[in-house]
Amino acid sequence: MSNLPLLTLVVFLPALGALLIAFLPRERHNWIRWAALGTSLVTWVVSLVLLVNFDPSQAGFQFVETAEWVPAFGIQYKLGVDGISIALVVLTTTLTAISILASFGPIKERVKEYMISFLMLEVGMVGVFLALDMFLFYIFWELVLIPMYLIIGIWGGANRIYATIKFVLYTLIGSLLMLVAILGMAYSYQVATGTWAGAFDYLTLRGFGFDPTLQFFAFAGFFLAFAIKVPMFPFHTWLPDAHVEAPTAGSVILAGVLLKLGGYGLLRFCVPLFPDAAVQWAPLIIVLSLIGIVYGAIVALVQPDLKKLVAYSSVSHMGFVTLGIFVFTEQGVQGAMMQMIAHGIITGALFLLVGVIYERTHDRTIAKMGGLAGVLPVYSAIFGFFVLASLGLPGLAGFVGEFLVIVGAFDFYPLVAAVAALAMMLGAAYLLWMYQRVVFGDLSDFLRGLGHHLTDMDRREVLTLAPLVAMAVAFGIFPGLLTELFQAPIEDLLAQIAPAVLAAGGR
Amino acid sequence: MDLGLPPTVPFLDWAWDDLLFLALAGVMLAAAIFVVIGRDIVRSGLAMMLAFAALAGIYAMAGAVVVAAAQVLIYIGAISILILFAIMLTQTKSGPADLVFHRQWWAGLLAAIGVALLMIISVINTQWPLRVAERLWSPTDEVAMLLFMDPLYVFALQVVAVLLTAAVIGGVFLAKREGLTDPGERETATFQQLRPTSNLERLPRPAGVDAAQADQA
Amino acid sequence: MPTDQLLVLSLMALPIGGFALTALIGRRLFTRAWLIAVPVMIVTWLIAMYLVYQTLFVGAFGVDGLHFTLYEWIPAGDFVVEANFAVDALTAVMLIVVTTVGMLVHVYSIGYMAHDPGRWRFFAYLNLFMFSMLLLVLADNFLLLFAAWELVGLSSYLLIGFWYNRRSAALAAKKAFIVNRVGDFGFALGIAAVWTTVGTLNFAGPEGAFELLPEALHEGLMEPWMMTGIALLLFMGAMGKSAQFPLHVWLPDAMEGPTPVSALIHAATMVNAGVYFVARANPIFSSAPTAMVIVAAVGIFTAIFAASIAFTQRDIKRVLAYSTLSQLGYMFAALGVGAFTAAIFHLVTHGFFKGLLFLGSGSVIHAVHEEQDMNRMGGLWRKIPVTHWTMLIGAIAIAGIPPLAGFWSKDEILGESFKNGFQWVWLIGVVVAVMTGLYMFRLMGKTFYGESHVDPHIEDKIHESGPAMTIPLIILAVPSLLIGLAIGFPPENGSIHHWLEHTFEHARENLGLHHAEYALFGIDGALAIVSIAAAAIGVGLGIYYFGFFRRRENRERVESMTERLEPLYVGSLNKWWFDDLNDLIFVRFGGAVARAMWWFDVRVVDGAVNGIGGLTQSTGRGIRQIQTGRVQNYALGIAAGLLVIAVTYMFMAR
Amino acid sequence: MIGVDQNTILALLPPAGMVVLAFLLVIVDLARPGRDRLITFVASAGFLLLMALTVVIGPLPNIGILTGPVEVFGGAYVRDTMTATLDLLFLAIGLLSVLFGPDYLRPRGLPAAEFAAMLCFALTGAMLLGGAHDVIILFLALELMVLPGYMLAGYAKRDGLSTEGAIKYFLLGSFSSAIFLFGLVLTFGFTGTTNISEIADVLRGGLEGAGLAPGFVMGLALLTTGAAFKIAAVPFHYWTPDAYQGSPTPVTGYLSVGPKVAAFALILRLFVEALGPVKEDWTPFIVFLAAATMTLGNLVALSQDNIKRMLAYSSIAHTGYILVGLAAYGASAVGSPAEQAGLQAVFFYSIAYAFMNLGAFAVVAALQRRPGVTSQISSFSGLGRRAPMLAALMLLFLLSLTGIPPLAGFWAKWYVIQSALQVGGWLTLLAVLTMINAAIAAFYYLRVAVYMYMRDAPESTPAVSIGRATRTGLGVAAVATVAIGLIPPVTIAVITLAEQAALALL
Amino acid sequence: MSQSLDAYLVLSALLFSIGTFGFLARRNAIAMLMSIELMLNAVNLAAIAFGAFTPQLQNHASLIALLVMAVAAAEATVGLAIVIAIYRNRRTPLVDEYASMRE
Repeated sequence: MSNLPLLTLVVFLPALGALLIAFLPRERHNWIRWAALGTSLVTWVVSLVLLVNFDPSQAGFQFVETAEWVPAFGIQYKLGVDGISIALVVLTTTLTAISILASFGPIKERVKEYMISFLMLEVGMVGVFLALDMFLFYIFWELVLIPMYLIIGIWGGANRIYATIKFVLYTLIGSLLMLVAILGMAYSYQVATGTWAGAFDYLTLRGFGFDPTLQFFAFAGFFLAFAIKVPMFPFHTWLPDAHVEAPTAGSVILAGVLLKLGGYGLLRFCVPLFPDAAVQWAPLIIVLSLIGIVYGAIVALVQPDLKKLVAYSSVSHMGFVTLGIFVFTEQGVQGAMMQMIAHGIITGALFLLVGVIYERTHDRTIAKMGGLAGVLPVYSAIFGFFVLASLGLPGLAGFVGEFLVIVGAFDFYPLVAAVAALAMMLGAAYLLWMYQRVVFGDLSDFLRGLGHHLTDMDRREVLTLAPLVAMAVAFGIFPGLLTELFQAPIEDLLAQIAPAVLAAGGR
Repeated sequence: MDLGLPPTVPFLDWAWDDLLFLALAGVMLAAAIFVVIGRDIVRSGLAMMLAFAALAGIYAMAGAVVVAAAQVLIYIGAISILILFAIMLTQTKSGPADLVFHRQWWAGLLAAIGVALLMIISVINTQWPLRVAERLWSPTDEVAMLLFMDPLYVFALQVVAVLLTAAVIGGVFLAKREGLTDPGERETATFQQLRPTSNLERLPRPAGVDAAQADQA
Repeated sequence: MPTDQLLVLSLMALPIGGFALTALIGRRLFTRAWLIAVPVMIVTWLIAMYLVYQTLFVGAFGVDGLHFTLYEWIPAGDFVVEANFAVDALTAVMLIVVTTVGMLVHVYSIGYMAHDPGRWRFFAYLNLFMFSMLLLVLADNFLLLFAAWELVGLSSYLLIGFWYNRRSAALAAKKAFIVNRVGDFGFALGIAAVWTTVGTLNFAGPEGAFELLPEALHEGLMEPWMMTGIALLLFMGAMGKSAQFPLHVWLPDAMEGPTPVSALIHAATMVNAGVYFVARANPIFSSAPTAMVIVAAVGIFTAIFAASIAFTQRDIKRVLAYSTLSQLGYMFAALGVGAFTAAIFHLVTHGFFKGLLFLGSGSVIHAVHEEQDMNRMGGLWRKIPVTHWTMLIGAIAIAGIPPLAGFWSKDEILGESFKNGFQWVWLIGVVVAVMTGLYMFRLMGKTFYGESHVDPHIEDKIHESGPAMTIPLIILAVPSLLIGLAIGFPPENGSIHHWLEHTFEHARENLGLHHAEYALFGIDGALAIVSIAAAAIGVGLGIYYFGFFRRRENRERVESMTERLEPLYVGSLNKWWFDDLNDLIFVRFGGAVARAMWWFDVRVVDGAVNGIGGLTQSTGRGIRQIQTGRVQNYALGIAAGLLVIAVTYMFMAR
Repeated sequence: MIGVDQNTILALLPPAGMVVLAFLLVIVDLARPGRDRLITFVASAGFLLLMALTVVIGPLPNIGILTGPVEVFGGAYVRDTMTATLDLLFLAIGLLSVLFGPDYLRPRGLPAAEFAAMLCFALTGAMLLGGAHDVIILFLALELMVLPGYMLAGYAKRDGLSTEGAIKYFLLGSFSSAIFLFGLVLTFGFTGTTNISEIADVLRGGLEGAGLAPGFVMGLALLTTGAAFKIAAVPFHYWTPDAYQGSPTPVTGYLSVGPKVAAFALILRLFVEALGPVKEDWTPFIVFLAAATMTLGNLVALSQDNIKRMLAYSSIAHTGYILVGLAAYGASAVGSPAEQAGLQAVFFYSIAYAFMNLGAFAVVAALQRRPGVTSQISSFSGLGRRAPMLAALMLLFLLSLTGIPPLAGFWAKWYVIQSALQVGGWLTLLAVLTMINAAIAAFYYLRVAVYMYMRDAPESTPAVSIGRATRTGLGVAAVATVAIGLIPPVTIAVITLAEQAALALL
Repeated sequence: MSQSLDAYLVLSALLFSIGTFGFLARRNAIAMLMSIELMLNAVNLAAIAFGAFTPQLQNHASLIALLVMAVAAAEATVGLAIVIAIYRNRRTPLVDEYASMRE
């Protein structure tokens, strides 16, 4: 097994699939669909092989693959995986396969382009998680943008163009400034060492210790890119628009993986590369996270549109991720990681569920819904399940992350934890209120008007959600499955930034 | 050649050269000004020839007799004539001032005065490091030797040759009248469309507020 | 794995298995949807009883009880939470109440839910609840308990909202969950605080939080205020779950659920979880005297507050709900004054008689065709005698007339408050005892006695419920009658006191309560007389006003009294406007805030984003104008540029 | 005497070959009038041959008969790596432009021969500019480059817009030439020489202690203005949108890259090589021009509805980006690595930009093969369905122009930013401004993509068909755009080329 | 005065400015072209002036002037060709009326 370039495989298999699809006749929708699903499943299997062979006890990167790329700048093709990234990779491959399956029904036009876009999206996403070279990372980072731009822009809703351009521009501004930061960092390395070799190598840079001024600004550059992606208040406004307009599978990936790119970036790059700056910036970030947590939840309360509600809930939930990372405690970071995985599963599922109802009603207005429980029992049950998971019911995945973050934050400063914990109440409020309005009560006139079109979920739809249910339960009851993966890298990370925290007067 | 003139201009105590210089300069500037402000463009053309002639005289005074000759031959003999022909081809004689001058001529005047002031101030305040007090002469033979012996000018001459050829080939193509009507549709057909219309795609207002309206754009 | 541990696990595994199975195939069992859930519950009850026997009577697990770990639930570096369980005396006592009432309610539901098409869901939820409740009492660490805490909340949510197409039920369910979440907010923070302070979340053992926290306080590692803070945060959770003022608002609304649910969850088991938890956490609370006072105050205030509302409610279940609040208030008052055993004792007795009362009321409601308004009842005692007699037992028990169950526990609470120096608690408690008798007999009178106000159409159809419902009533009547004597006699020296002696050792040490002999002919006797008198006065007043035989005089007395006490009456009738206050603060004001924030988000935050975009575009459109299309303008621009550059050059040149 | 030795022949062969090719095209046209395909074939074959010749001659990194810089004609022309690199680039530009020509010209009844010949003459000028080592040659080459350019702009002579663009271009161009020339003469008077190396030597020597004479400073100002005009830097860019919009589309493509790169060659030879010693004096202006140019270009491009005009403004913006590299050179300390990095950025950007921008214009031209197709952006509506391949290529070029990795345009920005960061200080802000501009630019580039993929074409829109030459050219441009970014050996080759070219200047 | 470099340069500057003014103010394309010719002549004058007072430049200046003349001729050719072409299209030599393309 060890001879196979597993990481390269898992990154570029989807690209291979996309290439294959490019040669399939355009009107053969089913061939294309199955080819895409097959590709994503093979990728998924490869990612599982990776997971099985992964040794969680090591902190360092495994399966590292290195090849020279542009030696003049020390740019390499370098992939590697540690406990943090492998979980996200598997999440990505899983959600991609599910999303592709979920697109079988809704996507009826330009299936070929759609599937190619989706597979290329997977390439970018997996690549971001695996890249160990700053340059390579940046390439994958931008690669994610284009397919998503097309997916929202072509297969999206009525106001899709506005949403997709906003999404791209917003993300691009962040990432371009990140590019400046990457280059500044590399150059600073070059000046200090006199060589370009290793100037883009994550592993080399990580232990390098840049000078404080550079750290401060480079951190700002990276942070902006990631904060927009997460998204943190006040950079979040692209998210509701993008979610509302994106097709269902797009929303799933957007919420499930794309937002994680931001969290991952903060954890992988912002903190370890610039520990001093991270400590310096932490108070601001914590405050913004808290605002995001509370604000997202409060705004979610009054959303009239299901997708917008879930989108704002993402703002709230992802606030826990940034909060957890920047309190610099083991529990906080563990919680942030757990929260990312859980949010990926749960919010992904919620978007799938919204998609199911949208496909039947072509509407997502909460006010027009009501009484689904009687007509769509299976749907209502699964919906309820994920609503509960999302509000952090213990025993399901969403709880562990949130609670760990609260514990970590409490360790940092109790008041912070108190504000964050407000989300427990608010989350219950907006989710249950929404659930009550959609599922309980008498069947609304609008829904009654749909008559026999209002059918319960079919087998394919259940199949898309079943793995997510299983994961939500499994990670709720056995969070150790994940925390063990994260443990070593997180300890490593915290040990690395400990001097900076100490220097800043922390514990 | 001794005309028995006094060494300097009487009363003014100028060198005769200076007087000649002033005269030529005066003529040249006057002609040049007429070129740019004359209403009748044909006369402007003629004034230009005059200015060039005066300039040729100044060249000669500055010791560049070859250039002076070339000035007469090329500028007066070729370029000016060319321009006059072009005037004839395109011109409907003189017109009122607003046809001659752009409405913003005064701004142009200011700019020109500015340029003049700047240039004059800067050149006067400059100690040209290489200058000598005495005016030098450029003997024709030396110039000729230089032109045909110095590799630089040999090369330059070749480049100029190509340049002129290119100009001629292109000029002929452009100026050549073709009797045939254009087989293809002309882009002029779309003049109206070229005027900027304002159905620009602008960022609409927040989607939640007027999504439907924004989408119509 | 030892058998005992397997048995403990099966206590939880059986109900959750029953839940899963019923959820999956229950629908196909049609009217026999109970076929899985009820047997499962009976087996669970048997196992529980075996464990209770082993714990309390055999002492097989020693004084510390049985503790074991299943697996590491959340391993996150230093932060390790195990899935560990314990069966000790306190748990065993809880098991008695929980499984017995639970089992009986299951059986009762066979009859009660027989005609509801969603019965399979009902039984599935009931099993889910039993799982959660058992997990709650068996959990041996804070977080696992918290998980169970939330899961019972979930079951409660599902069961309250069981009739989902009723808007009021859906709203009540949501309200219950959210209000509980408010409590859990504090609870979660409390847990975080515990971990931050001592680095463990386990309850027991030498490395458990209950050892380490007081130790830390002793060794000066933490300030007293921190202990108080932790205690109060944890207490917030208890307030939510046990519906203490001001988080009491959800419980009356929760009566929207089917009546067996009210009996099981909202009277006998779940709402007691707060009491259980505070008792469980007695080492923490007893180390924080300030917190104790607050607990006592909240408890006793809730007791009188709820009782005052119970006077005027017309809905039979709501009266019982407020009564439950009031009794829970008693329990918290007991906890607050340090009478932990008394609190648990009252929890047990209350569990039985309140379960009985609720099931009885269900039977009544069933009989009058889902009518809950007591003004449309009356004179039912002949038509549904079993229900009547069992409920009467319950009413006397709750009123505190000896020798029924309620007397012993309530008397102990009042007595200990007095003796522990909380005379004010005692005083209010006595008043509440009067009120209890009064409102209970108001209920009995309006429901069973006097002339009938039942709708004539259904008058003839009223009949006693079937055996599935009456047998549980009869069974429950037995402990309501006797359990006080059985486990609480002699006073302060009954079996329950022996059982729990070790559990509350810590608390006694911390509070420094000396354990004086019970003085029947001393202060204790005097206090007992006072409480008997109070109960008697209450019952007497109830009979006086609402009578066994409803006569004109009764009504006139009531009317004249309400006229005299007009403000109090109106306040009580409107539940002291608490629901309106909540509506105002959370729904109206909160909604306005949320809408304002949304506006802010769309207009200001997003507006800034779009504004920057728009500004960029309009700047571009503005600059665009300089491209006039006229060469002279361009040339002028170039010349101007040249001038600017030249002048700048002049100034900048060396 | 003039020694016509082997070196002279070798050094001058590529531009001379270009002239020969131009004449050959005219002769072929005279012999066989109207054979457009033949002309295109001859021209492309000639370009390819000359490219091969250039590679053989060198001096390129590790290749070429020449191994180092060669000065001929008494130092008037130099063939160093910069010359060779630019020759190759100009030849590639010529090849692509010639390939893109016929599809547009033939339906409009315009001959290919004169187009190709003019192109050859213009490129001769450009190539001479790349190697000019004497300001006289520099000026003559400049004129040789721009004069055919004016005529190409007015090539569709019966088209009002084309001639209008041409006359604007011509008038303003001549105006700026005069300004530039005056600057040259003042420099000439100040330094007493026309040779670029000698000017540098004089300036280096004459700067000891003494300040600069006002006359020379005025000369610098005039030169800056003239050069800024030629590269279309703001505020001397006015001619660009009109000339680009009016010109026949393949010509626009050429104009947007050929003269621009050539003008940068001029700046490199004149400002870097000759005026390098006084770089502290002119650098602030370059910084300002860079900032103003990219910002204004992008802002105005935002609201354009005509794609040629939009791309014109976009090319202005790109000028700004290239200027950042120059600014980095200027602002860095003499002999520091940033100096080289800045110049390298200029070269790399020029190369990448040439391919992607030509490609984008080629797609526009291909669409306009059917006369009547306007250059409104709306004519791209539904292209994703109508011509998926063409749309995909357009998307590729647009993404590259945006600077999305791993395409060529990304590397170009990368280089520019990197060089600016190496200098630090104010240049860091310039780098940030560049990135912000890149984000603004994404908006209008993506707008085209919106039309292509997210809007439907009107019912009656005819099918798109493109000729073989265009197809070949598009293929070349696309392959170059991708390969420069993605395929390591190519990337490295281009980097090395840029590096060596930059070193040749220092 | 004729022995003074400054005098020639000032004269050149004046001529250049007059040309500039003409270019900026005139509407007629040919008049603008003539203005450019004036400017080029000013350049030539400056070159000759430098040649007359700088030994190193003495003869070079003349040659530069000659080359500039050639360039001017080529420019005039091209310019006039374009003018004629546009005149055919627009029937006016007034440049500021050619404003179909703007903004």
